[in-house]
Amino acid sequence: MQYLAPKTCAEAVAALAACDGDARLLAGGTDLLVRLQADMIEPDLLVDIKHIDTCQSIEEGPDGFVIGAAVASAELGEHASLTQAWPGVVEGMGLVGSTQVQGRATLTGNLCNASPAADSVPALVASGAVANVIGPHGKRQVDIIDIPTGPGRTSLAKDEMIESFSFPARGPRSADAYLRFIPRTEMDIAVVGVGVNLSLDENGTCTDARVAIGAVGPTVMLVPAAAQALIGSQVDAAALQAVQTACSDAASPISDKRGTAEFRKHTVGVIARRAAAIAHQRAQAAE
Amino acid sequence: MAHIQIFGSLRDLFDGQAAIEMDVRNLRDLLTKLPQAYPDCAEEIEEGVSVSIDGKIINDDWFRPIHADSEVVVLPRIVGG
Amino acid sequence: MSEYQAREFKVLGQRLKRPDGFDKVTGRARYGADVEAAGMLHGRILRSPHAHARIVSIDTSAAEALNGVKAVITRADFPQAAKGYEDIQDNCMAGERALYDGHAVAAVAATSKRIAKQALKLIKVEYEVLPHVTGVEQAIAPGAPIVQPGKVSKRVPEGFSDNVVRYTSFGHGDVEAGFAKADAVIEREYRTEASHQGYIEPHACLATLDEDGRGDLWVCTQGHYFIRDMSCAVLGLESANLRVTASEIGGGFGGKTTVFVEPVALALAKKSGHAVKLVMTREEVLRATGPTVSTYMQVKLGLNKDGIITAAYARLFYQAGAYKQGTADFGAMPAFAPYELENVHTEGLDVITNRPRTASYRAPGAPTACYAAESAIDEACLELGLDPLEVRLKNAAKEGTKSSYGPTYQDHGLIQCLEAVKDTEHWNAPLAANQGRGLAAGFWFNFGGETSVSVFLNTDGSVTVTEANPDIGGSRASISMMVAEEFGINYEQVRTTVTDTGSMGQNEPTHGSRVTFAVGMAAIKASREIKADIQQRLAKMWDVSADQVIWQDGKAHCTDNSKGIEPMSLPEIGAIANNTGGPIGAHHGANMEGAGVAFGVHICDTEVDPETGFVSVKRYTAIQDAGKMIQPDYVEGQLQGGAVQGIGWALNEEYVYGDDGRLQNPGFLDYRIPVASDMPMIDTVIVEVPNPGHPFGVRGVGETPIVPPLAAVGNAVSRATNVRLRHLPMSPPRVLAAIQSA
Amino acid sequence: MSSTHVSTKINGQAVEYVCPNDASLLEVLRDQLGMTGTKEGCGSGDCGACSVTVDGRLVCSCLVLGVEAQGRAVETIEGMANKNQLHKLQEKFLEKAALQCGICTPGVLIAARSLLEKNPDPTEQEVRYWIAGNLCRCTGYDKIVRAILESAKELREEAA
Repeated sequence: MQYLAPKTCAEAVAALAACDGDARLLAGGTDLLVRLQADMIEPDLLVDIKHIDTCQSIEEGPDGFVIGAAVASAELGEHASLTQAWPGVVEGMGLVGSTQVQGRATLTGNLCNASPAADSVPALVASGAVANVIGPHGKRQVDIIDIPTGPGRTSLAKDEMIESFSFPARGPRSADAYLRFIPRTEMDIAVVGVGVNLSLDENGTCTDARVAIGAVGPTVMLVPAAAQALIGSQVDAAALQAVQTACSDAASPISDKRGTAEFRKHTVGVIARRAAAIAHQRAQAAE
Repeated sequence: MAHIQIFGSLRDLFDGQAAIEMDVRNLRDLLTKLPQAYPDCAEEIEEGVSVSIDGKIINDDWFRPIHADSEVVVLPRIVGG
Repeated sequence: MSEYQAREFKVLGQRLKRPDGFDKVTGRARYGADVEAAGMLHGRILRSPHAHARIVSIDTSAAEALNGVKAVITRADFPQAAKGYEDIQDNCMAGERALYDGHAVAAVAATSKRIAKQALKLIKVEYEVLPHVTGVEQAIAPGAPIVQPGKVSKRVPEGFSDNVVRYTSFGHGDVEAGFAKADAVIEREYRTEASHQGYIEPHACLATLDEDGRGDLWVCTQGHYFIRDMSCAVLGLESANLRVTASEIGGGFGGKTTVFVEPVALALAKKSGHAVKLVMTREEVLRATGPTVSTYMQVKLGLNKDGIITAAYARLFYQAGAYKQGTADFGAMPAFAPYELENVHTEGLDVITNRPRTASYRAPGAPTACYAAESAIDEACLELGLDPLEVRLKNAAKEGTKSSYGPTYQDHGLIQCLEAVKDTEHWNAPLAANQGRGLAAGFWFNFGGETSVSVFLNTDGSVTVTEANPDIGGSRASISMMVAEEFGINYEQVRTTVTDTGSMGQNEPTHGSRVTFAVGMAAIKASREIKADIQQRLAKMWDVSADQVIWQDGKAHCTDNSKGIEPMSLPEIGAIANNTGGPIGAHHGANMEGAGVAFGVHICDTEVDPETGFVSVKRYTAIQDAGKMIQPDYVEGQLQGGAVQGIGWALNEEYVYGDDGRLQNPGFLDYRIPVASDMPMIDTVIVEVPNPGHPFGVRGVGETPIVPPLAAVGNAVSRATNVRLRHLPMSPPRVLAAIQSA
Repeated sequence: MSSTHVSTKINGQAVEYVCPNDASLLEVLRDQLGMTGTKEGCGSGDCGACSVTVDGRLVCSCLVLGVEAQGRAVETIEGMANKNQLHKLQEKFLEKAALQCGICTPGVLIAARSLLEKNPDPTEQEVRYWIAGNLCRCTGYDKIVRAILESAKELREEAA
């Protein structure tokens, strides 16, 4: 297995394109190394993107935040204004694995590992962020929801990579939240996960909302009915109840070692309602 | 004569008796004489047993005395974790 | 005859530092995987992907041809096992059939881990897949696939498949008459899933074995004599020719009392002519070492209005894995052991399935049986409106009680433990919404067994204790403390080390809560022999009789004051040892009988999220009779660790098998042991009722703490939800389903 | 090229090694450098026994490649004590009996030191969540958490 640590995305993409065999990108490596050691994959090339400057930074500008593909979760949590603007995105990523895993794991890896249960993805999808993708033919922006296409599969071409994520500018009275259900308090894969992102007007009426649910289908999905239940409401008990119902209705989970389908369908609604309430509370505080 | 207690279905191995009287001086004596008198229990004895003598679990100590008034209970071999 | 003599202790009861601690906090301590040898090879094992299959053929030629591969072995490389060790051998390396997912079928030794891994892929095994069964209830049903034909013992009742291989029963009185007298009869079924000991250190060893059958084995184990004897029996070796050294051990809890990889490493070493290191992966540990039983249990309990248990009955089906075991006995015996019962009857049935051979796990067999019994008692209390503590106190076994498994109890501390519950702040604290408080009692036998210890007085007066029981919970410290106590010297003057099988006589493993009790007692007795020897020597030197030399405050004194002899300290005595007869030391080897039983009572508060079934443990108190405490921190540590293992078993730990008979969760991600954020502090209350069978009153403490938690948590969850949970683990989907169906 | 020459710093010392590209840092530490204080419990980042810091960041060394240490600074349990002068946490773990078998101890200590460097005054809950990735099967965590809290307190007092 060849190991490369290029300094630019162009070099990285060129190396991917030039490889005839199985080429993989290494960001945090917390999924990749597990697979490598379990012999689930035997790559011919590993391209470490941690030496590429644009993949390493968190930029805050008038158009919003840009987060590099190799930024570790712990760095997100240590970034005060990012945490203030996107608490749900940060907490979603912050729930991936242990403190140790947090030191390495990235949004990119969590997204491209393409697990339906990935903790960062519902909040990313709810945020409306886009992925800045670089390939041999240049750059393109892809909606987060369009990156994973099924368990373990993405829409990225073999010679494409994510350089960074661009988040929309944050208006007033806007906030997000991520909640998941796991049987322990830590160290588990989400049995269900929900990201909620919403904005309020001066009167406290919800003007915009996105609700995304994870681990209840082959990919993370948006629940428009849940968003509709919030928009125009005061995010009162009735609206929250409607979010619960909409999310449970939208879920199409399977039964596996982590939970039964019935359990997931019920619990995703409960967790959605609670996540929406947290996002609402935060938005009220975010004047 | 020592009073040897036999438990539940172990009794099947001792002609259905709940207790037997046997002239034994110590554990070795007991483990030798039991299968002689009751051949059905030989398999159990060979698989290994613990014997409670006066409330103490004895695994192997052959020369542990058994008195006429001793309480003797034959048990499965005690192990631990 | 009581060994125990009440006295004032100077060293015992102090919170002293463990001698192995420095190495453990600096990373210097050497565990199973931490050593290597010159020219060492790396071993690796190929395992069956099938739950049950006939091994039609194994072609190892391509693996053998791979550069760097030095040996490939299959069962054909093993001799006929010694009588009684056939199952152990078959579990280490499958013969005609692979009996469970993960069963070893071949192994390689190669010059690197990578080559060994690659070589496994080149071994071609042709399997004929056979019908399998992994569930205990499926396995007992007539018509179930039979895992091991011809294993059924004589006394197994009719009506079951031949997977039910062993039957035992215990009890006295007439349970039917007892039920007839009851005001309430509770008849319930309980189920538990298999858990694993979950030690953090995977099994590891380093083996050499020459053509002439002489070898060395470095291994993480609870008992290197067992490992030696089993390896020899499986490989046709003589015990004296195999020296086994126990490494530091990274947890065992019963799971490291038998062989898994050791005979394989030895066989690879012999065939390759090189040292072979074999380290299990975590996946291998979960798939192929011994988890505990899963169970299906029926309980019937009669109580009168006063809370007296008029009759107790339990029938326990224990899933033993792919080989015959006796664990059901150790469920049937302790199930009702905490109570004085006029009428009691328990039955234990061992069931074999296509799962890994079960191994001991801390009080093996007792936690599940006590879960069933203590849950049924709680259900009866709720039905009759009785206080669960009062009911336990009313029925509690005392000194002189005829136990549910036969023997009459000597002195023990159950009543004191129950009384201590009343005095805890915990028992009297208010509960919040969605919270419930559970109480449960538990019991374990404890034992002693074969033990060898040597104690030496060094020329500088320090004392060396050499023993051969791997130290898991701080036994080196405890043994040093007992020897220091016996000599009347400081703890720092005594050093206890664990030696290899070539340097010390036979020892039972570190199991059965025996080490502090048995090794401690042997060390005390050896110390007493040394003191007697010193008395003789000083009597000669001082020209007095031996009984005029007495031992006091760490010095030998002459009672004949007219002689004006100054007392002599150990350094002074050590310095003249060679002048007075030579080196001073004593060996004590004995079968250490006289272990005292240990009772514990736990209190657990849980809060249940009614919308998700999530259970959090809010507060926990473990109370236990420890006999006399040697090092209180270590006693508390045993109670806390055991309690948290039990909580894990009760809430989320579970072997999950697919329809294909394969283990679905062989990793710490989905085999969910408690993490730090899951737990509250674990409060402890130690009751001290000295064990009459030990000079210092010591009782084993290690195993009992895992017995009460399953029921304590279960009772707490059921009281928090007003729904009775009768299937462990009480994972959120099970709890939520129970709440929703109520 | 399937192996790489790596120049790194381990516990303050310059170290060079050539490692297979697919070797984890854990494997390099243990098998190539003989630094066996860092333990392997799972190889998948689920137990924390192999915790080290890389450029001050707490990680599982089983989830880091040996080649990734190039130009970085790695800290392991072997570097925690200053010769025979134990770190406060090490002392406190001994004093409070916060270890039994000891296999998780190096990882827990490295994680705890990393916590106290970032947060000298953690709450019990912060300690428990920080070390949630360090499995311990012996202690039930009680004495570990107490030892960390008490170390933090004494370190604060000493710094004051």
